[in-house]
Amino acid sequence: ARQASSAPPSLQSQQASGELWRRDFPILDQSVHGHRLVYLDNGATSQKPETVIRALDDYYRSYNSNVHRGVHALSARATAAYESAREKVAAFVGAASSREIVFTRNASEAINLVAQTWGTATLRPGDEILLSVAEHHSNLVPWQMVAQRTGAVLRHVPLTKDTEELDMAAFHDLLSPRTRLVALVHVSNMLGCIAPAAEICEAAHAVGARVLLDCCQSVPNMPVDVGRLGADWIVASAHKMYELLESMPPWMGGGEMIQDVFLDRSTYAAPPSRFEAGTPAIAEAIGLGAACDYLTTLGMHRVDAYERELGAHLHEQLQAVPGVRIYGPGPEEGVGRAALASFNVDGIHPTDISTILDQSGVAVRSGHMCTQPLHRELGISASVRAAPYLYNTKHEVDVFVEALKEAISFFTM
Amino acid sequence: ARQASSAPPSLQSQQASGELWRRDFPILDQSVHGHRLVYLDNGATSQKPETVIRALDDYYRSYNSNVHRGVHALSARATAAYESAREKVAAFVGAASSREIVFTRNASEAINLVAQTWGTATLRPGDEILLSVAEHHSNLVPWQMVAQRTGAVLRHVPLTKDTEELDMAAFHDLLSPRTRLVALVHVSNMLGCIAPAAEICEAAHAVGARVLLDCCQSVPNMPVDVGRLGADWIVASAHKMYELLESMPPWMGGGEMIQDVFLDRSTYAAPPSRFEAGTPAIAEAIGLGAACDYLTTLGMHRVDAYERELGAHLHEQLQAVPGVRIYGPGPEEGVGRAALASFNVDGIHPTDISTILDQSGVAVRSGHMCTQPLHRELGISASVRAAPYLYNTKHEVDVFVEALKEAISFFTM
Amino acid sequence: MATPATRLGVEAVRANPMAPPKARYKQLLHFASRLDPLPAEFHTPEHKVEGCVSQVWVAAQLDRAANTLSWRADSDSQLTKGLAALLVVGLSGLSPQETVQISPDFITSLGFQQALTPSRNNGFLNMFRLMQRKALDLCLLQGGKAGASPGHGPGAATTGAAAGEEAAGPGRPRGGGEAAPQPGDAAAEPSASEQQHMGPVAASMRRKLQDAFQPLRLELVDESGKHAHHAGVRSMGKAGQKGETHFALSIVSPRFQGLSTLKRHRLVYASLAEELAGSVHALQMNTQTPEEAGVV
Amino acid sequence: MATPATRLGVEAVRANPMAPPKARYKQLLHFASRLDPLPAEFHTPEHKVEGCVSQVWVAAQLDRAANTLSWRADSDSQLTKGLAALLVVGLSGLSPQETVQISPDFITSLGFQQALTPSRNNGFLNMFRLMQRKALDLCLLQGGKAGASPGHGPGAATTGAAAGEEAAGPGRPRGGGEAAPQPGDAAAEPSASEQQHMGPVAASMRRKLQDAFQPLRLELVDESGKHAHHAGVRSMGKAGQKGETHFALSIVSPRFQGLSTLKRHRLVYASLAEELAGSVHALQMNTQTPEEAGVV
Repeated sequence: ARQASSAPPSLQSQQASGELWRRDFPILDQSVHGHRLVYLDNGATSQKPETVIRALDDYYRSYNSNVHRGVHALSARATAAYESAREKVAAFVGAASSREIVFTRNASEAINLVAQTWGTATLRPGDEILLSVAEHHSNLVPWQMVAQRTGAVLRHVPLTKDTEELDMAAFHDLLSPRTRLVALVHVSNMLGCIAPAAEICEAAHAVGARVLLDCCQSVPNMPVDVGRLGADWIVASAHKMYELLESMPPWMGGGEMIQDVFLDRSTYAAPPSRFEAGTPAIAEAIGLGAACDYLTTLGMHRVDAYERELGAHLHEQLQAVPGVRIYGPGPEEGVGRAALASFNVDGIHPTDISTILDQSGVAVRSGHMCTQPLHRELGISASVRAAPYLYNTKHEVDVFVEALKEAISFFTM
Repeated sequence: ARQASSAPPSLQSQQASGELWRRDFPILDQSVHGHRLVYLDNGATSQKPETVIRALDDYYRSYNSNVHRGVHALSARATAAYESAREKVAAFVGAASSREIVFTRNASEAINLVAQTWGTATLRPGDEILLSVAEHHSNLVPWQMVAQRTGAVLRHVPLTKDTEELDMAAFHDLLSPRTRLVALVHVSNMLGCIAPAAEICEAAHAVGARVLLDCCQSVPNMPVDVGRLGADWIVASAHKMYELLESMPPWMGGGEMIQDVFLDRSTYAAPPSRFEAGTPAIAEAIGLGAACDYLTTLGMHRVDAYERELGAHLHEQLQAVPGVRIYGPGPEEGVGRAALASFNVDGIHPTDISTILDQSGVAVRSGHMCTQPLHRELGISASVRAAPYLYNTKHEVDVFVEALKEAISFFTM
Repeated sequence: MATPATRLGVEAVRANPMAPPKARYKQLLHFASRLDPLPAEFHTPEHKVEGCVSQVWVAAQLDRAANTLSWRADSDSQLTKGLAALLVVGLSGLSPQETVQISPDFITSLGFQQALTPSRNNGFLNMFRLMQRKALDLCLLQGGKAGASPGHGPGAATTGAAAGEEAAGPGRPRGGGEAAPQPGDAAAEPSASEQQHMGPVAASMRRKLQDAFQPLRLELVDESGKHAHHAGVRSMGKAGQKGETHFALSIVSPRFQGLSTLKRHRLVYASLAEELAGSVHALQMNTQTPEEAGVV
Repeated sequence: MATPATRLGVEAVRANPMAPPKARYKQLLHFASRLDPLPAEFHTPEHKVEGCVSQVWVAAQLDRAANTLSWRADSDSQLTKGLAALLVVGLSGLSPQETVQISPDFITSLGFQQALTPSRNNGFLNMFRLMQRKALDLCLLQGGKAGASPGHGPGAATTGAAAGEEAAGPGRPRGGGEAAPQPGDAAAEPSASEQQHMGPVAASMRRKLQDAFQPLRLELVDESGKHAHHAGVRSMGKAGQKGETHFALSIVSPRFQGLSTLKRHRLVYASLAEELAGSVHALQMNTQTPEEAGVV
């Protein structure tokens, strides 16, 4: 396993980390169908530590109020907490300023925001948008819509045949002066492969293209520094870069996003307000701030190191199960992989696997994981995904693998 | 005060309601600047009862999970709770089916959704959109944007000079076969006036126009029945009618809103999923469901009756303060008014008033309340708004009025 | 007529509601193993159940002599296949008319739902809905002179029914990988004439047409005003003060593919039987396939 | 030079941080009452502070002989007027050069922030920023031959300064209710040439230009590549391996209104003084007002 770059704890203490950290997550302490819950569906949603839950609870019990507009004490407290969350998020991803952070409803909305403002205003017929076959639907559909509207053309980077990572040779071949945007997933939510962000950004910028990175699976799991990545926008629940925001026209009208409203026209506020129409998700922003605090206290390098250790163990154990085929690169191949593992078992439908695993208290995801084109590319209609997070342990991985073996014999016996 | 239509409690017991109900709201039990908090900023955000706070807390502690896609126990529980919240909201507003309910981020997004899908697809140059001068920015800016894009023309219903309500004579004059949409506020967040919804819908439908009602200030405060209102869409944090949804093209791409995704094109799911791209605000939807339960248990007719009683008291006490000018119709004029009261005091800036009120623990709103055109219409730049809710009492109204008198002497002494 | 619940009694008893879910799943595997195979030629969009977590196909065969349907199904998921088997056993042997009259509530009586997640339950219901829609198609075609048989399905001879007619929606594109147009592919913009306010009868008609035809375009105009001189009509009980008596309908749906105008009208009449028996006494119709309407 | 904090010492001491907020508000009312009036002619967009909960106007007058600014302000809110009075007292008497060098941090030293809500604090900061911007304009114009004086403001004679020059941004539209174009009215689409990746120097330049001019369009192209043969340049310390030495700038801003090309260039040079003293050794400029660029 790769070691963390700053003062990595020993493997022993890393192993202890999960046991220690999981105590902060009250939801994990429950039984499902008579078995202790093993939650491995973190690619879909991860659990919230006690500090985040308390931050939300405290908000509603003590200072729930609309932000920005009020002059009374509660409103002042809510505004301060909301904007301090923006600061925390900025620091967490290494943004130059909290003004670079836009809170959106989710990553889908964030990509739509870029597509429908920058995309619609900038793209011309024949301009090319470079995506990959491994993109989440949220990073495909918005560009299909904008391509249809502007006449821009979509291109897709394929996977390498052997390691099932982004084919960087093909990427460089596809990149041309016609490319106006490169929009790629940083860590694939299905393959687990990690895109070489610096190489991508440098090459894209050299031909004058903008880069959007979908960092949904990287920001919570490894240290991500926007400045070092070099992307123009990163999306991860809600983060984008500021400079470009200035030049993007507004999208949704209403609420905080205006400067002056007349009956027939309006002037718009500066970012990030311009893109945050209506009353925002105040409690959630504050909770996100608390989550950043929590992860910062743990240390993202430690989280990353522990997850790599855990991911390697998962890969190794899973690979040893007869009939199992794991997608994406191995932990030692290329840039390596994230801790998650998507797989199939010969002759058994992934949904049947996850149903029986659930009976053993093991929560995994099955389906196309919002990557239908990638599944088509791999010649399958669905897969199972086990995605551990910082609060999972090697022991839980072993429980999962045992339950998987039982499930297989359930269907084949 | 108007009596509730079904088994109205006596005024005595109504008065007791506020005292009783407020115990359900933990946030109210606090001191601000050494005074017991009097929260009268409910037009901006109202407080959450214990049951709602517990529903959120319980979600994060017990079954936080992504909805729709998972097959494990936690996901099943979250999905059931999320969809049951949709049912509760449908029942609460009298929608024919839960499929008519779309959860959006806020009312601003809901109006933008209608404007950017139905509006963009339907409106032609010369078509008219009928708004009023009293609209919230969220019901002005989206239509300005869509008018600019489609060549449609905006018209605005003025106020009556005497009572400062919507001028219905002018409404009928402005309505014509060119009118394609009537988008009006049901209860004004500044004037408190109540629009005659049935009359508006009937007249609009007679000329073939659609009707959107902004019910943000009515749904939480009085019984609202979508069927009886007769509007095509109502917006109140997140509610719209289904039939039309079928014919609206999708808006944001990604997540749950698709049926099949290919690299170059996609087919879209049926509403409401079509309009809910990405991971939704699950906890919040569940909290909303709990809020519907809470209000249903209290009984919206009782809430309405109590608020009318409270509003009349507020109006009476406020009007008696020298130099105070209240905007909008009186409680006995026209259709009457909601409990809120926006006002100004001769020679003192509204923000200065609210700042000094805050020192007495009284939280009110000051500013333009996102209705700049309405303020311009009234010849003012800002106002103060006291907006009581079901947990406020007559005693609190008296505390507020006393604090206001003190604030006035603070500035004029 | 034996209700499906009774027919499924044997299975339902075995599906003891007190049994732990894992035992129920084992039963589903057992049902799946007993299911007659559905040849790969039937794995086409016309037989596919939408909205399932896995792929499911169902096909019907009509025994004209006995007027009974026999069903076959397949799925790439073993558990889903078990659920499909329950429906195949429960619904085979019923007439098309009996099949369409079954309330989806019977699914709950099977006692399997507690063991299923919302998405699987939803898939279960969708299977049943597709089976009912296929039965309805047959039902309506039977209602009139069925005319020239639209041809035998590829598997028609294999099940030994006397006069097999493959019943997966007459005239739909057969075989091949060609995807049928999906509802939602194109979204119809409401026309100016259709923008009028709808009465309760119109609303109900719209809902039924929507459900039955999943139309790409649906315009329903209440023209009762034009006929307001029918004073008698206005006072006719159900029509009430709304006087919803005359309608003009324009509808585009892939379900009309390969059907004559007469058959299309019959399908529409059948879906609106209740309203036509009630207040509505005139319905002018324009029925088109997406190709005819130029929307695909 | 006396720091503003010292200048405000008298007031700051009186604004005892231990006093309850209400007492502090009383002080603000007192300050407000002592503020010299700002005639209504100055209640125009050019003097207006944006982003305040109430309306605030500030105007400066330059005493050329002494090279000091004197400030006046007004607000429709008494408390805000009290805050404005603090700044007027604190900043009057300083030279434009001294004024622009003050860090906004000094506002905290006034000890009023605890008593203020975030929106009022923000307004407080915005007042200070507008005052600094006005000082900067004067500062930069002084730097060169100021040329023909752009005319005296309406209130220039009333304050008795020796050679009053109203300093609210030279050449901006005066008086009347005519609204100045706001930043954000039109959003510039980044041009293809500007889409290249920016180095740290370019990013810093962009940020400064953005802040100083609130441009409606801003294109900054690093043309250092074209000049790569300047081997000496490439190895020049600060320019480093990035070699950010040659730039082409195209900028549209309302702040150029009424200014000669020379003055516009001087404004730009002044805002980029640091970079021009460092690695950047060539800056080609195209400066336009929104009218000239045809974007209003």
